[in-house]
Amino acid sequence: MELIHDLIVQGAQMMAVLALAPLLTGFVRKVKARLTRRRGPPLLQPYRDLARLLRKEAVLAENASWLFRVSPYLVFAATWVAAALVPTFAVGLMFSWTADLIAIIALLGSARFFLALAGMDVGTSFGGIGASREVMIASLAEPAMLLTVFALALVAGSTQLSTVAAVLATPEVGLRVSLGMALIALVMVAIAENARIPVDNPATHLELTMVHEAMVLEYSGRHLAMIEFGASLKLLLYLSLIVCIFVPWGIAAPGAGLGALAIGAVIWLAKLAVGGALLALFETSIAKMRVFRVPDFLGAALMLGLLGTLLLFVSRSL
Amino acid sequence: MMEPATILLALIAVLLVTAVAAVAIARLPAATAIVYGACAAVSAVLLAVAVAALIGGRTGQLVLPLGLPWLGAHFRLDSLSAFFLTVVNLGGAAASLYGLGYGRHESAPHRVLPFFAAFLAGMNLVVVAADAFSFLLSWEFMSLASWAMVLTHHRDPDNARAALVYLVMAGFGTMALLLAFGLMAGPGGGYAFEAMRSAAHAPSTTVLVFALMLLGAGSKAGLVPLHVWLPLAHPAAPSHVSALMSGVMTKVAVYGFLRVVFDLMGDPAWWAGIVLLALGGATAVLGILHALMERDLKRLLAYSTIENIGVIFVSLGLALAFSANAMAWAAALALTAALFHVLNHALFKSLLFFGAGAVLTATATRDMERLGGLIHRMPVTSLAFLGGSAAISALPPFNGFVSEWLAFQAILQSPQLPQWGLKILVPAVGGLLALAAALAAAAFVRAFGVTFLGRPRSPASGDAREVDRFSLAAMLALAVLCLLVGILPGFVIDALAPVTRALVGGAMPAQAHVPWLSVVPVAESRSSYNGLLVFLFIAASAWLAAILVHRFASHELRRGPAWDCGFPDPSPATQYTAGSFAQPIRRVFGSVVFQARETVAMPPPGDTAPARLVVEMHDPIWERLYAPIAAAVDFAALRLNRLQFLTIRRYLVLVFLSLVFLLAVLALWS
Amino acid sequence: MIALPFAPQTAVLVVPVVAAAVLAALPGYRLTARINVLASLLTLLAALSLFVTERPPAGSYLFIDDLNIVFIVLNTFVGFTASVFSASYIGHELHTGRLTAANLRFYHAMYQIMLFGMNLALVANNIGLMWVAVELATLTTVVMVGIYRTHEALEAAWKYFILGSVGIALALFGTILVYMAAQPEVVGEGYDAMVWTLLVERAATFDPALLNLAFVFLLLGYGTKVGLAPLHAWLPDAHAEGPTPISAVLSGLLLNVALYVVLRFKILLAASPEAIAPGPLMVTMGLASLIFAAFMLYRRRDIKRLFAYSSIEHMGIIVFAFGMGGPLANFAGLLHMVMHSLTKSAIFYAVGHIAQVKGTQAIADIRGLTETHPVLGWGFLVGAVAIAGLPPLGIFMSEFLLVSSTFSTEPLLAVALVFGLLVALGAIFLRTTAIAFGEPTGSTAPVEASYVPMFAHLALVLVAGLYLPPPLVGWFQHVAGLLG
Amino acid sequence: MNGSLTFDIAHMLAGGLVLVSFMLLYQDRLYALLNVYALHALVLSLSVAWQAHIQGAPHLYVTAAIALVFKAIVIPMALHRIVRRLGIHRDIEAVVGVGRTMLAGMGLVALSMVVMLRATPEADPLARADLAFALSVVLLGLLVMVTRRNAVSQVVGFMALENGLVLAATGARGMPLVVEISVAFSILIAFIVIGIFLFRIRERFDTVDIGALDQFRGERR
Repeated sequence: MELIHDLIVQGAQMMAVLALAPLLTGFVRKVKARLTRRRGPPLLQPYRDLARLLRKEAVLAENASWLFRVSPYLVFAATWVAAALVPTFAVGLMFSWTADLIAIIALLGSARFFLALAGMDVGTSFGGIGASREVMIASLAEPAMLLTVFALALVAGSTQLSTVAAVLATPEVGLRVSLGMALIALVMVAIAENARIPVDNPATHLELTMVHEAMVLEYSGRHLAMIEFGASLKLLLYLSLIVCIFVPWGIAAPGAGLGALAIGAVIWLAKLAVGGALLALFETSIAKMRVFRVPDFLGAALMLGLLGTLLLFVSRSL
Repeated sequence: MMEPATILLALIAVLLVTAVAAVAIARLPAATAIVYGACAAVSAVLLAVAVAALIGGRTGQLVLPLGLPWLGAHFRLDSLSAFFLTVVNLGGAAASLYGLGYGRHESAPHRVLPFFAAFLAGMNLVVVAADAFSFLLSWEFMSLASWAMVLTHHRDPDNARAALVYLVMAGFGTMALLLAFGLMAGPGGGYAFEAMRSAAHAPSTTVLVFALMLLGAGSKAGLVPLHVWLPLAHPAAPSHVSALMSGVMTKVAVYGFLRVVFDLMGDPAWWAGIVLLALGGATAVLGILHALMERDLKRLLAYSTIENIGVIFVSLGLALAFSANAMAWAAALALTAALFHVLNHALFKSLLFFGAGAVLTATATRDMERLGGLIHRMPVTSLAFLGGSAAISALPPFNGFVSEWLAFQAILQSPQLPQWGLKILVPAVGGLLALAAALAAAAFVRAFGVTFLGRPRSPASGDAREVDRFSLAAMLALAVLCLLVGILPGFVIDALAPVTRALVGGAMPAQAHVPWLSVVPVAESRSSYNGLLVFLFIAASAWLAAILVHRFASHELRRGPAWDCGFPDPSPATQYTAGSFAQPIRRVFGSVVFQARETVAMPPPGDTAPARLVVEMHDPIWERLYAPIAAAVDFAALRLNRLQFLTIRRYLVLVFLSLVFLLAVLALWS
Repeated sequence: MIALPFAPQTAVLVVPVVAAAVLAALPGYRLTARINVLASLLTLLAALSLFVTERPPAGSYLFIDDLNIVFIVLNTFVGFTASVFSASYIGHELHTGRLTAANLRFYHAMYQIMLFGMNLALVANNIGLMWVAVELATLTTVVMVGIYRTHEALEAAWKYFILGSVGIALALFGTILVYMAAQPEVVGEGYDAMVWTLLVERAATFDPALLNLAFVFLLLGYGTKVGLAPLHAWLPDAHAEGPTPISAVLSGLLLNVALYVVLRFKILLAASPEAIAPGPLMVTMGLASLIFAAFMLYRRRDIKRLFAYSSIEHMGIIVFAFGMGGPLANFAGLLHMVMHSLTKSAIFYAVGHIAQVKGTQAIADIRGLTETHPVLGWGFLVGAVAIAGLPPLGIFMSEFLLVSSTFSTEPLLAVALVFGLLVALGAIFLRTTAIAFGEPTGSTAPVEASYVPMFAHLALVLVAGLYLPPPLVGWFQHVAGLLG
Repeated sequence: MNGSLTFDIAHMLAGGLVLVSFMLLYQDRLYALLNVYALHALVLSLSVAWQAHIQGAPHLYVTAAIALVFKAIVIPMALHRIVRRLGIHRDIEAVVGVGRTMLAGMGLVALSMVVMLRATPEADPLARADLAFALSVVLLGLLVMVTRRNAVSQVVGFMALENGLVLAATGARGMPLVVEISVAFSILIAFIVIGIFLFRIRERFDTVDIGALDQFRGERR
């Protein structure tokens, strides 16, 4: 009985992230549009886009290989598994111990690895430019992320997200400079990883500035749908991650009843909405950077992460 | 039941006999098959014996009346040597299998076959040797055998230079080890490891031995700044030998370091950990940055070996730091991470060199700028190479990730260290490790992407053919092992427990009984990882998504010209190249590390010549350290050489002055 | 113990003298070459019989003890293999017209006289006789070096002659000083005061200051023969310009004989408690020779001169080892000396073959030897590996013992030693890999001379690197004890 | 004859040899040098003869005779001929000026005194003095060899050195083989002189042919 209950909750979360990811993307777009005084596409537009893409035939470049066709599914699967392992409305889910925070980052790394390879598969200049810039950005974003993880893990004494969330929810943690730095670093990394302004612009097809879009330029039809879906999932993942760590209140405890779970879910939705709105606000108020400013941006995140870790020793002995 | 040590030595002797026999039969057409077949069989049996000894906890000793006359040649099998025997023979068996096919393309098999068997024997001997003389003899024998194979294609002057640098550095390393052993043996000449282990070493001795081991084992392993020979020598050898040198021989160096520093030398001070951490971090980052700048596929792999050695040494440094502070459980975790990475690197680096060898066979070039599109022509090779690339980039669910993850877990235990220096350094080194891992992923996206994907950049690449069955079998076997070790890491960790128990007096918790075959280094609430489930989840969800999409949405497919934003260009030259792929990273990191500068050489107005982008890079270590040494030797040789051209009178002056000098000494001496 | 109808220590002297006389009288190089080999073989057998026969009591002229047996056997063995090598080598020289039949007659006679001189120096119990014998050996080699009568050969011989003469003079002065230190109160006047066995018994009561002075002169005088820097100048040219069998004998034997004499006097000095320790002097000169020669190796263009400098280097190591003293270092020194003799002569055999097939001694003109002459090329390479002190060959063992034992007592000296060894290793391989590998040049004609001596030596060196028979080890240890 | 007089005469003769060695250093003309060398050999032969007398060792008279006939007469004359026949420059080319050479010679004599006097405090005073002078002569001979560029004067230096050896050998009471040694050395010197003549070594010691004076030596390709 217990097992079935756990399985259901775990399954519910996996389905929830799947179902909500396009909605979040649509929501952010909508808010952005409103902030720039446009009406914007409807909230459900991403679902329609996905459905349309899925129905269309896929057009492959002549020399695309099997890797090009497999990558979208792998990227999607890796992102989905990662997203399913981040606590959303409840902690201590059945499979939450499958991977800790470091493994989740690495899973996203796997997704990016295959996406970058897919970008190079057809052998066009744009695919190459996208892939090469993507790995450059990742080479800075990943260490920044890991240093942030160090800071958190040192506070919580764990890299297990459920534990981290539980510890950070307790009042003993209090406000700390380190955590603030970690938050800023994590947000910066999240922006870079999700190809948001000012690092990249998901809406652009202005060739010379694009990174992510350049990589997936050759994709179409169902393949493109999987990639877009994966991107939405990733955004949801990062937002959930940030709110789960830094705003851990209201998450259902392990083995909680249906009521607590429902409350957790509502609170999660609310947090996502706030987070999405903040993201949109940030994006509308800032201009895109040149590509070679990005290392500075991420270098700052890296420094913040390291500083956050080191300050921990100063602020309170561990 | 025979003593395992006896069996091992008998098998090693068979390898040596094979080497001698290979000299005799090297010119026969069947020699390749016979020698590699024999090597593969012997390595496989050795592997089985080693694994059995490791798991069964069997140890053994043997003293042969060879070597130093009053001491004899001591050989000992314990858990540490059993583990490294496993690594050596896993690599050896795979390389022999690969050689069965690859060796057929060798233009000068007589320059490889005898040394190949000898090389295998040498590496095995190092790991079981239990006295200083046998150890160094095997160590240098191993170097020499590989040196000879670096010279297989000796007509290329680059290879000759590589071999020279290699041999000098190997000699340097051996001398450092010799000094270290001399120090531990003391004036009485206690060269047996047992005597060294039981002797009480003064702290100053320990410090010196540690420093000398860093020089000796570090130079063989490729620790910065002693790494310069490695990217020259490893790629010069035939590819299966490169695989052994990179994948296995560097591990034998790690073995030497472990054996002395963790086993024989006594307890080092905690700051030894700092040295290792700093060197390891620098090695990892510098190695992979070099790899990113490299356009020679095999040299790229060699530089990546340096990175991995850095990763291993970071973990070793942590183990040392924890062990010096009596934190046996944390030391065990760090040491497990190091040893796990040793195994992993042996697997995937061998695999990648095999892949590079296959590419070399098929296209006759190692220059990535002349490759491309091989995924169509060599599907199996590219699949295996892809697996290796993913593994070395530390991507879950492959094996590389597990050891990196364990290393990070060990790093997270660092706040419990009492020393402030370590507390602050360890997270910073963790950042370097993360940077190295991310750059490694970039490097292998580049390596795989440029070599196998895209369109062929040269006719040779376009006409490539898939390689033979033996090579493919070796590559696939290793790729499967990479995946298997990645999804079932618990068994490996448990197998390593006796090793860590022997070296740092603790072990990670047993993993075999953890539900779902997870890995739990300390406690489940702190961290855990389950490669099996990650693999199953990804496989299941990808498969599910694909099935659903194909079943319920479209499964139609149309081939058309590439879109490329509306500007498709049929010329493969418009693709991104290895050089252009590395350009962003070169700008970000290379400008600092390599003083990389890009200049555009514009033709004067009216000239129709194309403008050229010139990239200028400097190898800081070669230019600041080795070039001055070489110049100093050259200068001294030049100056002293005048003494060859003196007149007889001047020679007599030398005699006269020596005489007067000695007489003056006598006059002043009381 | 076996009773032989002749006294072996006399036989090792008589056989060469008789052979020299016979060879000087006989024409025809084939026959003389064979007689030369036969005589050398007989001498070797006589030397080997020293092991099994009863040892006679020390006479006032000749004696046999544990120390010189090692040298005599080594000497006669290399003398024998060199004669075998020479027999096939010289034929080719005659063929190419570098030597005439008359030259050869002279050559073979001189060869035996040279062996006689060296054997005499080794079995002599009288320091005066020792001096005479070393000078005899030197003068015969001077003549042999100049045998090609080319400008360069004559010049090398002349240089050897002049520097050697000064060495002779210094050594004689040292010998006189030893006599002065010994007589008259202590040992008595006349011949007794020159008998080494008597001297060493009573050395404790000698005048220490005179002994010191004597040792300085002896070290410089005989050190010239050993080739220690800065007294080495004759050595490279003499090796390079003479016939290759003579280069092998020079490096493999003559240097050892001179070293043997130095060791005899070292023992004498060590027996006098108040005299200066000879160790530091020898260590300094050994180290200087090692490092100097190591650097000199870099700019060599002539293959024989390259290995001549390598001989200086190794003599430096050996003198260093004996200077360090102690059971391990002395053992290492003895082993190194034997291994160096075997290896270096093997290398010179190889070099002789190379120079003959390629028609040049210039390193730059010899490339890709393992391609054109695989057996010769790899054999040569094995020799280079051995001489560079790499395992599994014999020199590795002695260097292992020397470096490790030195480091535990005198770390800085060991570091200097290691530095020299590394510099030399780099130079040796810089040159030998250029010879053995690369785009092949020159003739591919097969080697006509016999490989047997070369590979016999290399096989011995290989076996010794892995396994030293216990009796030999016991012997060496005993001798190492004698050396203090 | 009382002991002190024998000692004084031996002492005087040995000291005279040192003095003549200084005269060798002082010469800058070849013929004069050869003449002084003849004097050197003459003093040696007197000294050896005196030693033969006081030691009662008749075989030493042979050595004295050799010194007188061979070294004081034959060799100098032969060298005279060579200088004439080969047309060698009559000036001696010195590396260091005469003054500084003399100073260095004084230093060497002082050095040999210090070394030798420290050496034999209890030994026979005659032997001690002889040895000290012999060492000086040896060193001064070497000094001539290394400070003179001219081959003939270098040979003279070598011969002076050898005279020092003979002085030492005869000074050592009862030393065996002295005669043999002096014969052997005479032969050696003869070889050198013949070598100079045969190889036509005119100026420098190290070039064995007229035409090869400036040729690149040793390392040729």
